[in-house]
Amino acid sequence: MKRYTHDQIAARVAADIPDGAYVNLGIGLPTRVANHLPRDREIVLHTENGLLGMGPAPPPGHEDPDVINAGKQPVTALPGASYFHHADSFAMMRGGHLDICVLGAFQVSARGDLANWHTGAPDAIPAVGGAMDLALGAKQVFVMMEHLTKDGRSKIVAALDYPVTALRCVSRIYTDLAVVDVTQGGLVVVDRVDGLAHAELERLTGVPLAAAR
Amino acid sequence: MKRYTHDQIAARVAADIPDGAYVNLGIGLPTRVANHLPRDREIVLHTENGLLGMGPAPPPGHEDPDVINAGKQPVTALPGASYFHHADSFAMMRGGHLDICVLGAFQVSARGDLANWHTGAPDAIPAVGGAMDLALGAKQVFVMMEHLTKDGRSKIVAALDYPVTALRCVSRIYTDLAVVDVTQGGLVVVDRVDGLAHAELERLTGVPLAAAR
Amino acid sequence: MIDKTVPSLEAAVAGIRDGATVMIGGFGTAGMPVELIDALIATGARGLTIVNNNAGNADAGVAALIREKRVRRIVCSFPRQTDSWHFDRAWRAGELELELVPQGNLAERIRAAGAGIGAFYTPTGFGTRLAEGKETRVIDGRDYVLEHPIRADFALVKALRGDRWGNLVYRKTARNFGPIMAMAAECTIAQVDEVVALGDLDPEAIVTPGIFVRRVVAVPPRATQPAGTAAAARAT
Amino acid sequence: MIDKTVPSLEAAVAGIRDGATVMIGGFGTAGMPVELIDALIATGARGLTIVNNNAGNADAGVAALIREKRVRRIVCSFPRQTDSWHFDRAWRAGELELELVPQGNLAERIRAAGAGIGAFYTPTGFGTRLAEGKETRVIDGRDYVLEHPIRADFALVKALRGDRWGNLVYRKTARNFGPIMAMAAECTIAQVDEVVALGDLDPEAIVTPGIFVRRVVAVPPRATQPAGTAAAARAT
Repeated sequence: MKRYTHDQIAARVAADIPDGAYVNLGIGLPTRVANHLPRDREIVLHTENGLLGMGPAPPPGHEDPDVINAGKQPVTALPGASYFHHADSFAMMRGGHLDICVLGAFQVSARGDLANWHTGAPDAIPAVGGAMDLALGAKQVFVMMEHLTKDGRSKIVAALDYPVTALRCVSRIYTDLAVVDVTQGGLVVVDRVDGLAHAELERLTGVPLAAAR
Repeated sequence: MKRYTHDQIAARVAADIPDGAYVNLGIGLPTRVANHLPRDREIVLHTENGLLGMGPAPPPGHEDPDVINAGKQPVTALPGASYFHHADSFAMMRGGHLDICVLGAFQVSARGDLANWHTGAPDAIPAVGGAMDLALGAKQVFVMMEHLTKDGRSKIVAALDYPVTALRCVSRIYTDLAVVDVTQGGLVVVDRVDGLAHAELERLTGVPLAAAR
Repeated sequence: MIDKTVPSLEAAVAGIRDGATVMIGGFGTAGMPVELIDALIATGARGLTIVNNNAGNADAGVAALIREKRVRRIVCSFPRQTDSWHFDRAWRAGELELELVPQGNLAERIRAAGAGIGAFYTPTGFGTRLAEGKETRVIDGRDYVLEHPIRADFALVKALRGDRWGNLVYRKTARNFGPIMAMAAECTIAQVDEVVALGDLDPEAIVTPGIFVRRVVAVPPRATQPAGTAAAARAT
Repeated sequence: MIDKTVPSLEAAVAGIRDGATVMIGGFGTAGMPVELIDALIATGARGLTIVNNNAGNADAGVAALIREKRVRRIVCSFPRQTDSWHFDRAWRAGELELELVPQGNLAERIRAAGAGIGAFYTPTGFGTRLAEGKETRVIDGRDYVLEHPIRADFALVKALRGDRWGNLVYRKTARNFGPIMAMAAECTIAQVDEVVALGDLDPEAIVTPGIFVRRVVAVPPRATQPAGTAAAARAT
């Protein structure tokens, strides 16, 4: 079997974002989705530090320290962009106005619980940022992650081992092995890499997976 | 004795407003205070429909239907004015950012309860507007009213007969007969019209009044 | 491509059905989207719940909606005005329900809906008949009333300028309820004096970001102001 | 006459005493009022509670305040960053307390303080360790956590321009926490790139009305950007 690369996962997520969608791309892997957005669609990116209509990184030497994204990287503002303060920005999110939020994760449970903010290590300095708000603040939450940990355990689990970010919030999971929907009736495999049988995917994942019809 | 005229009451209120104060003048009698603000003080007027830095009425023929006060009368905006939406405007009020609010009243109780929004008549069409927010939304609430009803009953009462606007909110009462402070220890007369003895004022008012020292 | 502009008032109000909850911007007539309301009347939709600060002035706008008996229920802070005769008649005739809300609570409840807040404690109204039956709580020695969000199916707002993304700027005190109502409705419809090119609105001065707006229709201002503005304002 | 401008950074931060709660604007270094923080350090005030989104970047601003051991407690959403070494050290040494708040709850709690809201129900954080021990409620079938306002004695914010009434406009995403912190503090102190004449700011575009601001001090931007902006941002 041939695993999806990070860029392939990002491209797959991007392909699922419709024209006109309002989207927040989380820090890390999800940021990469911006590079794959179809050129024939107009997709409006939100960054929780107060910008709607975020554009790509500026050319070197043209960075503006007051135009940054949630990861504190320099970005640009497109024509049509608007600036607002943090309470308004999170009102936008918490109020359910975003169509899609794309997040990284440590684990996702079979019922869509998300863990992505804290490793649970007792000596770790905790930091949550907008993770909990983002997880609740969109009509659909897409998670992008490796299917398995480095030592081969599934990141899709029956119940979370890591501290919870938000409960029952994930709509769809994109991994290097498969695309899996979280439904009322359980997890449903939408897609898997070539050469990986459904039964093998289910064995690797360790929780029941239905096949999409 | 010579009762204070409405303009004299308004002038007395105006004299008590310090330089630099943020003030909301309620509909009706309080509006008149604007005509008496000392010229050597800069006082910033707030109108709850979204303008801070309200100026006087425009000259005839220069009315702008989009620049109105809470009474829906045409006003102007001074240099330094700002516009904002209703949630921000009432945040300004409820959050305690105004220094003084001047309101009319049907009755004020000895402990500072205010009735000014509803006559209590069962067939009256009710309307509250910003009355309840204004009564709570300033560091000091000044009430302007006639001391007595047309049939000679005191509008300063032991307990309200009219529906409550807000409890324990009034700081000072300005009437055609006196200026009365609402204190923790009860009502204290700050000032009264010439020729009206304290005992007579107390008799007319019908609730205990202390004399200011 | 995103293009929220629609070619007509009729297209702007399409889909507003009987029984819908409709927020309508404006404080008196300032910011009232009169032409959108006329288009709503033309749809024939009945049994509406209207959320507005007032309950109509004179004969146009919200007043016309009441006159045409389209309103089942009105949520507002200040229905009684010198020129609220259509509301007064309908209310006395028992034709509509009234939920009276202190103006600041009205604004904050609308914002709460837009901001995803489940409920909030406000000091306004405590101890009054408008808080009867509502949950109360003492927080840090102060009395509060629990208030819940007000959501709507549609919001009709009037703005000065808009673009194809739905970004809006307002004009002076006509801003009033527009920005918060735009946040609180499933489908927000804005009439604007002028549609401008994307990028023409200053991103620092946009009051309503386009994410809150579904449809934008240009309604150039008439040479003479609509009834019930300066002249009516003086009378009320 | 109202004149909120003060002649020096020293005058701007006068009165901030040991043990004060101080909100500091900024998201990372964008909007961080570095010069006001330096002036606060110079006052010698200790035992401060700091409310900021982060807990300092590199060696300037909030990081310097921590390095100088002025902070007893920090309320923030995202302390851990690649360049938060002063916080990391102080936290591991047990020198300061941390109250970790999800970013949207942080913003809304600050706004609630400014808006006179006693408490509010938010969905964010429900079921997580950051809501442990907090009151919860089901409203319309959804789970919420009760959160309370965050108030401060002082707020230090950075804006682009201000006038003698204290009106402020910000610059791009440096706006972030400034407007809500300005509402939530007893005494809000703004450093601005430029003080302009009253009336020069567009009344439609003023973000923070002067009522929320007590002092304004002009701090012209340096020719080179302060440390920890573009370059540091790329690194974090």
